[in-house]
Amino acid sequence: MILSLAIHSPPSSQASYSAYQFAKVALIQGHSIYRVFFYHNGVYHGSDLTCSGQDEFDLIDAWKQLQNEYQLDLVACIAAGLKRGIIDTTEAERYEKDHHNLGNHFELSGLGQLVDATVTSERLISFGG
Amino acid sequence: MKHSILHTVNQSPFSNNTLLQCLNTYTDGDGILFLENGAYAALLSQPASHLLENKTCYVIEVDLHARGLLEQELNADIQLINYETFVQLSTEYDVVQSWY
Amino acid sequence: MSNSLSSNESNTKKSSKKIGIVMRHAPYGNNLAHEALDAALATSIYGQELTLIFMGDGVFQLLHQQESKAIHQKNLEKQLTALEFYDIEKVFACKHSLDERQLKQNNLSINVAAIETEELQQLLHEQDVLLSF
Amino acid sequence: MSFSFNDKIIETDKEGYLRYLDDWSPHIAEQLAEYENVTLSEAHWEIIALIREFYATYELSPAMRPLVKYTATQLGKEKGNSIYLMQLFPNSPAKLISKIAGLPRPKNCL
Repeated sequence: MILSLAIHSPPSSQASYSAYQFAKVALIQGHSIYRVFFYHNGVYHGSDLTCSGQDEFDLIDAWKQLQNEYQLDLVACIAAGLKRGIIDTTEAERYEKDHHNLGNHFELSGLGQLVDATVTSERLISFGG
Repeated sequence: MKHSILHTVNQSPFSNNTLLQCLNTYTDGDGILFLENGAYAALLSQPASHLLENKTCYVIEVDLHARGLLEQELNADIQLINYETFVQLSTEYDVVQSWY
Repeated sequence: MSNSLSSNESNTKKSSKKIGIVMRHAPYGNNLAHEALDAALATSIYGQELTLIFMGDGVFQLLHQQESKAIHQKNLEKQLTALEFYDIEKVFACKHSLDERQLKQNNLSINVAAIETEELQQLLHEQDVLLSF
Repeated sequence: MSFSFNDKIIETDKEGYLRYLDDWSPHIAEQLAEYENVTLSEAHWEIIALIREFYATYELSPAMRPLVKYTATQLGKEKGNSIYLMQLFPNSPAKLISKIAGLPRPKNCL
């Protein structure tokens, strides 16, 4: 089945861990994931600057690996990202910022991508909190 | 056309009425899946416990376990499941609504 | 903006899904309500059939006389009154949630249909997909 | 970028949107329009006033569809259509009008 996820929670929330587990298990079961859309505080997943303790689960890294393996489309909402300091080189230039932090595994795009995922997928599952 | 809904609830029923809102929209054929802090809903002592009777309910077992709840008195009507079953359920029900 | 869906495209294909957006959180404490509205506006701009459902503390978003300038936030009430220009006409509120909070129709800024629990159940179960906020 | 007007420095971002919305005045609008190769006629001003009114009322920079619909309700169908707006403000009318009318840059999302 074609699935998409909308993640509204930050990486520090267990809801984000649940979302990751859901995605991983779904892929292993042979479902396809059309897109994972990070919105609201979910956009914090896009920061390449998070550091987990050596003895802690690294959720961002786990998403990266999952993306490598399955070529996932990980999209963070551009407006929600800008508001929270998650920006790529293009936006850094546009807003004249000296730094940018979006990880390579992510893409910033508009809410049209969420609408598209909603319409294209057979199931859309939201994770928030 | 009536669809079946898998409701996911990740809030403790002791701290707010998220579960009650969910129950208000539940109809026959739906399912409720408790996860994260929603796992506390599996306790027999939770205020809405009696409202889960005759409803199809699931809880993520590792979330119960993590919170030390497996040794507590649990609502026997709630099925303990893993993430595999979570994924499977979300494809079996027509729509997923997340209560957070 | 790089995207695979232009508004023209969406009008011609993939247009048959009933999308429900469920708003359950009070405004201003965080910006979930504002961002949920943005998602609703986008859904409509891309030509999708949309139903907005306010319930729980989400019905507080509908209150009139919001004056958010003093806390330096955009006024959600004003934004909601623009829904008609975004062709969003199916707007519902859970009557039980309104009653619980002792809110009356004339306390609300926009014209919503307050629906009883049974209708609410029916409405939710009619949607092909639900976006949960 | 910046330009000076009446001894005041007016700053814009790289895409020509006003950095400080309070700087806006009709004279500034003329300058902004000139940068976009648009010469403002009365027909342009009518739409500029309209979009500023929309923003004041709804605190949203409208995308094309709501802008067309709002124009139609306020000025009638003859003007409330995308062809009319495109003729006045070519290519991407909603963005261009927002820029000249001193509204915030429309969210990239919409």
